[in-house]
Amino acid sequence: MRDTLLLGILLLSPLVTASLIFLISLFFKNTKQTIYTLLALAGSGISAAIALYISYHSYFEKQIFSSHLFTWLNIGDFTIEVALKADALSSFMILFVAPVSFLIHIYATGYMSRDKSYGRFFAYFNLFIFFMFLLVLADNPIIMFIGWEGVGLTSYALIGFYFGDIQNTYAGNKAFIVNRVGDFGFLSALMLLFLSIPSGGFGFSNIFLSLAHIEPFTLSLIAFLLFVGAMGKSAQIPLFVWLPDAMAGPTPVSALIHAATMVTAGVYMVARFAPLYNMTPEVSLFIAYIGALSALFAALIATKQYDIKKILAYSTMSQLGFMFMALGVGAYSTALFHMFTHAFFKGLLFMAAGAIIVAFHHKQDIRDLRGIKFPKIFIMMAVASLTITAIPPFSAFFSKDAIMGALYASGHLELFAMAFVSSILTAFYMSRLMVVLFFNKGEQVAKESPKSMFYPMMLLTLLSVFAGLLNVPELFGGDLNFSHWLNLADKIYTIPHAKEWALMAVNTLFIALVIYNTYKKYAYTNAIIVEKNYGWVTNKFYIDEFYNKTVVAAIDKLSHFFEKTVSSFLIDEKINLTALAYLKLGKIVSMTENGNVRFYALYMLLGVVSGFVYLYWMLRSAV
Amino acid sequence: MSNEFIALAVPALLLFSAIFILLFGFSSHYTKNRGYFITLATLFIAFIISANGVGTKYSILILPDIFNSMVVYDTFSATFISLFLLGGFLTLAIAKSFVDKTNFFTHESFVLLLFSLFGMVVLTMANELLTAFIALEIASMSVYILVGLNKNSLKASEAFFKYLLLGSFSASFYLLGMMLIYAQAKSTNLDVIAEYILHTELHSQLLIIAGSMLIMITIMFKIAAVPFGAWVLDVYEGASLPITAYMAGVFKIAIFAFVLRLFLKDYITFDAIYDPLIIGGALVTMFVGSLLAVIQQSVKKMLAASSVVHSGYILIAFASIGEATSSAASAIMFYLFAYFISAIGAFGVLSYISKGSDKAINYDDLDGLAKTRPIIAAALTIFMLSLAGFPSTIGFIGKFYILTSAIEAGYTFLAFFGVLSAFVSIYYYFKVVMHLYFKEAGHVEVHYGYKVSLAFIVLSGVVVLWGGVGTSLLLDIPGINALNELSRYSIESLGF
Amino acid sequence: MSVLSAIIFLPILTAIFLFFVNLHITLVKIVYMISTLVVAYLALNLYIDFDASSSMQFIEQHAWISQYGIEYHVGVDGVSLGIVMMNALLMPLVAIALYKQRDKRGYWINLLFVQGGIMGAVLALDLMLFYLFWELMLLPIFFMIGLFGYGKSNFISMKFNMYTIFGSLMMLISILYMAVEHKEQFGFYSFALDELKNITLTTTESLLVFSGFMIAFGIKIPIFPFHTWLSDTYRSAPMGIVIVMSALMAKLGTYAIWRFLFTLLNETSQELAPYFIWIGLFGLIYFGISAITQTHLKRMFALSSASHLSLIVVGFFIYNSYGLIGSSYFIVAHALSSAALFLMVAMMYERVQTYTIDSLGGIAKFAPLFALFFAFFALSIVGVPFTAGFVAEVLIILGAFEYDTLIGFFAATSLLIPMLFMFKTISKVLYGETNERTKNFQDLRSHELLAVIPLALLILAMGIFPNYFIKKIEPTAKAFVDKKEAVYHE
Amino acid sequence: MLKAYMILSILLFSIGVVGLISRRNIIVIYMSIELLLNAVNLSLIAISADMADSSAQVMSLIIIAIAASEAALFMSLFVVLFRNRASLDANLFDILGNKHA
Amino acid sequence: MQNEILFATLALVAIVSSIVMISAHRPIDSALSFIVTLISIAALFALVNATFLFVVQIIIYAGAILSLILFIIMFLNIKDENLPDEKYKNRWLLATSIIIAPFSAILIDLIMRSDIAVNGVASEGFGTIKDVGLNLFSKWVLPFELVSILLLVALVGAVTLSKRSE
Repeated sequence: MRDTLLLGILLLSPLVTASLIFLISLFFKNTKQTIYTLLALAGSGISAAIALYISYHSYFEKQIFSSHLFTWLNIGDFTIEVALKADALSSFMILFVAPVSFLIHIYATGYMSRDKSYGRFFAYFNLFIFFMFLLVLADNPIIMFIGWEGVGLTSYALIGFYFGDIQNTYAGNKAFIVNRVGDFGFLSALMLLFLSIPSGGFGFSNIFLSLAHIEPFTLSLIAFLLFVGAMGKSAQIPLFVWLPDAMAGPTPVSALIHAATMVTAGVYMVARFAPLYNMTPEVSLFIAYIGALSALFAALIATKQYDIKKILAYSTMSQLGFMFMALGVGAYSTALFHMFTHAFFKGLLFMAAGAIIVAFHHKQDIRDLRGIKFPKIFIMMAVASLTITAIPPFSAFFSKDAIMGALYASGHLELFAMAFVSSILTAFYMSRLMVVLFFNKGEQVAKESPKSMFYPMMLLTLLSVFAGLLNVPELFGGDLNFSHWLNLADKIYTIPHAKEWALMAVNTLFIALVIYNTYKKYAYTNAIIVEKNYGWVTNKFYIDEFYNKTVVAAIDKLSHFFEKTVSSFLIDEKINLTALAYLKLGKIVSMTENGNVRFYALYMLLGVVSGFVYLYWMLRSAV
Repeated sequence: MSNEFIALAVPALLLFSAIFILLFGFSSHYTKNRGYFITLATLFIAFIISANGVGTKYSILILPDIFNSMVVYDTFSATFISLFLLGGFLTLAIAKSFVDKTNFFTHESFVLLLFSLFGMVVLTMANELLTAFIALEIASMSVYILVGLNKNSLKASEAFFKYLLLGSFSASFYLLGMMLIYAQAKSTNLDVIAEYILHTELHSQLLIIAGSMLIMITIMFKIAAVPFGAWVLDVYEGASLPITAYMAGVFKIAIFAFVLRLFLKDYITFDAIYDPLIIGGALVTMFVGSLLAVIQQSVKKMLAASSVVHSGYILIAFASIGEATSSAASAIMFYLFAYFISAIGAFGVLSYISKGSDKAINYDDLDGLAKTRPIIAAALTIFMLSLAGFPSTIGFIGKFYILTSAIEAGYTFLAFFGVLSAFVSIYYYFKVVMHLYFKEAGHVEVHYGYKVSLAFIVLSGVVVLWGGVGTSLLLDIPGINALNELSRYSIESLGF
Repeated sequence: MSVLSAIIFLPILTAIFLFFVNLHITLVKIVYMISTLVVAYLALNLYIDFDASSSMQFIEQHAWISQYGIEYHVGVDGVSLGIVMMNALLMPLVAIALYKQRDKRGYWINLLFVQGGIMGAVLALDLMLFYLFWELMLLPIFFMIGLFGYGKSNFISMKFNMYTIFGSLMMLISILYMAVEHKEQFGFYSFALDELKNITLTTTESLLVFSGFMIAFGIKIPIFPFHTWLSDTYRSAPMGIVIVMSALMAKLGTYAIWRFLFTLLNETSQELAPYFIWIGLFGLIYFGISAITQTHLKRMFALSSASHLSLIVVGFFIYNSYGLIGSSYFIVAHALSSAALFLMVAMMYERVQTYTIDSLGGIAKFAPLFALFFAFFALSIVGVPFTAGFVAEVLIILGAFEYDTLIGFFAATSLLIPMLFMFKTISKVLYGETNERTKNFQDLRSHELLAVIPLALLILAMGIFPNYFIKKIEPTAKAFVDKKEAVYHE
Repeated sequence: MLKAYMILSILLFSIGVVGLISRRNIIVIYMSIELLLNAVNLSLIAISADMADSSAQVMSLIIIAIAASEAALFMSLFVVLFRNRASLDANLFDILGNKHA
Repeated sequence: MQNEILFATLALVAIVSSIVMISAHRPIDSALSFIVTLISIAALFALVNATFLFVVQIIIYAGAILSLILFIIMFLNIKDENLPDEKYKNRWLLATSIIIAPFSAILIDLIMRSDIAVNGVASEGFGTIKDVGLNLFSKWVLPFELVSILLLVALVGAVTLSKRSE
């Protein structure tokens, strides 16, 4: 009962507040913003509090909260319960999802304060976290899929939030459609999975118990298709194209959805299905490669981007690639830990970017923002940047280093190499961003951000710095509390401490070198202005154009072909022609009706004669 | 009333009434209205009398000593006689406005109408070839003249000319055929011929087969089967509307009544020989008929062409008579009921709205009628649906029986082609509906008057609907089942 | 007179009454409302009284044309119940939403006729009775298109008419053939579903009979390649009829496949199922892709309907309980969504007088309620979670995967394809810059809200608590699957 | 003898048909029709003689009467047609055909 | 033998005159040759002892009907230029003859093959007016009565159609 209550409130408070905000904003046009603010914050705040409570109990008392709400579907063997379960993994997820959401909510009250659609924004926003919780807390994959689709949907709504410009809407469409391609894989996988399971319900625990019954090929197929879902949601190659465009939404949206929460759902899902992936090493390896490629590819593109949010978006994609690499080699906890830290620093980066954008009248191009003066933001952003580049002792140092270690230890050195290069590139583009923004001559001075924006950022800064301490590896005397808590089916890699130290050192050294060089190149120069802003990298390897030219154009062509050629010309016209031919034939036949009575008599005679010929023929054979 | 009395009373009544009007017509007391109502009353009384003979199963020879077994009165003839009388009555009742507004509807036309009905009555009862032929000639000649009544109209004269010429031409085939049969069977009595056929080898039947073939040609001509029905479009077009209705609705049925008797008594033995011919005829008739119907501009011509198609449907059932005798024969009867009432209704509406003008009623003339005269439009729609065989109308049930009997006889392909031509017929019948409802009226129509005509049109419409859905479940009025019973009794009274 | 007969004949009688009694238009609307509400009430009672543990019920049977064994025989089971409910629900809602737009008696009379016709066709258990209603419901549609349609409405109504009647006539031949076979094998005519299923046919015969039925149903649905009447008809037809066609009539085709073909020609249907599954899948993709480049809203949604209907066909033909329940559920779900969406389009047309997608835009700015509902219904058609369509699609896809993995994948494309055009449409209609046409777009009025809110709530309820609804279908599905097993074990 | 008569009758009948169809003059057409009836009569008389039964003669008598009534109609037809068109050319009477529709 | 020769002669006359009838250009020629046909047919009647019918044929056909035709031809005063210009008359005749040939041939073949002749022996007074009359009023009274009605119809019709409309 307590579980039901807790989980229920956790889940429903955003939904209820979202609905309330919706109704109010639709029917009472002149409502004060305060009411929306209160409702929105209440919704996410209550959730955040309960989430912390649950995580606390989960972490320290190893409690599992579970609740069965109602039966969603029951057809013969097919039973889907709407059941929620906060086991360690889910608790871990809500541990950062809920508070970060809450913080971004607070931030957004400031960021959006002058927007006319303030209410609508928070309605979507709360709806989003409802779906996110549903995704995370679901105890069976179908309900998880509902949450999964739901976040996609709300994300679509939020990306296209400024619908006055149709391009934003298209960006939303793109996001949802690409996501749905992933969902296609996800749902197919679920169906296959369901049909392969002997019986006994579709809860996760039962699924994992039944995996052994599934034949290997099907299992691999399922694993692969699940990952297709993850590709879509977590913006991995080849389904990443939506993420950069998704930056069309308001910045809090980018911070929450496209950095901290939704995009990590793919990682969460793969981790959730860890037992499955452990049985399909080839798919895992594939995941690792996709992750590596995405990380490298995104990092590469990020080096030549100028839009502040786009840089961060590619960076997100790149970091997600890191996570998938870890997942691919079986280091699930490591991946999740990176996700954890990533939520903080990437959230922070976006918020900072948002603060800059607001302060400088919606300028987003770093070439226009050279040398801005914005001290507080600078500090916070610097911390976040250092975190993302994995400079010790910031949190990401621990997480990313663990990934590198795992990659190295797994024996796939090519993966390690790619991760290493990505890591270097990360250092480059982040420092490039920072240097261009803050270490340049410029007169632009911003007015301070409102408090509602500032304090959440403060908090996140702290978290970025210290979150790493929660999963300190043995190397530094920690005991990997997190990993133990999550208790996932990790593959345990051990490498000699000496090697680990060496790796770390080399890594850090290279990063430091890159940062230094970048500073030299961009600080107080016009390198950013004169650098070549065309070519393959700047244009993101023409991937969008490629998709447009092939997939989109092909579908359009096909559509025309179907409608104009097949339906109209090949079928309909033929049918009409048949009718016309019939009429034509009627005209021809009616020429016999020429009105001349002698002809009529002649027809009769012809009839008579042919009848008699027939008769004679008949009788001849009879007699 | 004894059946023999009915059998004698009905034709006698018609005859006497005809002669009375003929004489009365020369008197100064005669007005058109009086003639009209006397005719109407005669028809009504005759109908009432003859309706008494319907419903039970019997078969008697009328005055066999005097008439030498040449006429027979049975449920079959009773049913058909009631049908024509009703048909004649309805045609005339609906044609009131037409009769009033035209000056060629003299007393002779009533006389001829009664004579033609007399001819049909005798034709239906005829059990002998020559009697049947004379009866047929009486009916035909009356109708020829009725077609040509409007002698100032070029169209009517031409129609008269064509009908008379081709009718006489076809009649001579009948006589030739009769002669051949007589030469072989030494009798013209249907029963005797049937006996003869039953007891001889095919070798001794050659001339009977050829003669039957020739008689069939006349019949094909009368029912306007292709290629003998080329006249039908022209004649229907040329005749004035009530007469067209009469021809399509009543006269044709009389022919079929005779054919059915002929078939069931004699032809059925030669089933194997004739079936392919009839099938071919049915196919060609349906096909050509529907081709002609789709391209017509004039509604009247369209209905004429479609009546050809309907003959084709009935031929389907004739083809099936050999294998599925009772169901096919009842199907024909039912179909005739259905076609009778629908055709009379359809032509009746046209005559109602034509107001006696000679002008061909084109589709365009129906435009917007639904706005000005919703009831008339609805009635015409119902008749069209019935002719098209749309469910919930009597026409559908009729078609249903025909198709079922065809399938039962093993001629599924024939049923299939029947359905195809029904499909085409949807086009031209619905075109009428389309013009009634969807087009705007070009001119404002005044009201047409004559509540009586309207009432009978509506009545026919109701009958059409009731014949399509009617059941004793709802009201205690004879519905489909009763009509079915009726046709079955009729067929059984012929000895099947 | 049972409740089923009342449901069938009340609308028809009301229509006849309205035809003959020349009431003022306001009164006509009131009578219409009363009639449809009574039907809705009766249907609701039916739903409540419906025994979820058995299949066919509320059977009413009387002799009709006794010589041929034709009966008035009606009954309802889980699958037909859904269509009955939709029919009963949508008719009053259509009136609520559109009553201001339509001031012609004929409009409402014809709608009542259609309602009765559809009810009859859904409930009939005798093939002749079914045929009667099947044809009868065509007539008002013909009139509606011709009388109140747009564009070349005369031509289009005729074409539609010819198209569908062609199918019906083919079906008629099949029905008659079966009846005659029944007579030959059992000695008497019968058109009852329960009787006709006992006859044995040779392979060729059953193939031909099957095709006769299938042409009729295929045209009505429509499945590829019988679809070319579709987009023009939808474009031309007045909205009341578009709603009826897409929400009810087309569903009737799929329903009839299940009810009649699967009962009468079970083995043949199973043998041919793979072909129709492929046709259905092809249609799903074909219509979906065709819709993408449409510029006319009604045409686009017509193709969208066709696409989903193909999926329903697939659901039926995969012959398992998931597929069946999914399809039945989809019938209802899609009826709700498409009816609602077309209602929205109708309201939109009233305001902007255009259906061209490209000439719209920015409606969401001034009409948030309209935008909300429009988007919601559009998304419910796409099948996003929490809407009824999602449940149905999941079930059909599941059934498809159970049938065959490859087919499962194709069926799962239903997640993708409708989206392609639906999102484009939403964007172009609701978002972007406002223009001359849309800048004075009035938001939903209260009576319009009254019409769409129940639909939205029902869609949500069916998406969130599907089990409650599906329980009513399950016994029917079970009986169906048992029958299939029986065939396999023979 | 009977067969000879019948063959002759068939020949006359055929000639009548040929005349009916080939000629445009309505009066000739009418005479052809009369020839048809006479051909039938000829056979009937022969049958009668062969059977030694006068029934067939009665029949032919009746046919002659029918021919007479047809004659009456044809006469009036000539009058009507000639009055309308001042011609007895069968080809002229085609306004009801599709040419004029 | 004598009968056969007579028959052959009469048949030849009938056929030739009827061919002349259908092919003569002017109706008056046709009518006259038709009289020849009718008379030869009447003679054929007489050949088989149908005396009454022979008389009837002569009186009614050759007498009444033909005079009627001639009367009409005169009455209408059809001049040569009013006659249809039958350019293709001969072609038509030829074509129709070819078309009808199978019909005649088949019928003749059937007649030849069938066993119709009974060769009954005629009793005394066969074919006389008494014989025919007795038969007419015993066996054929109904057709007889009907024919009277038919004649009445024709009469009414002829009057109706021929009188000038007022």
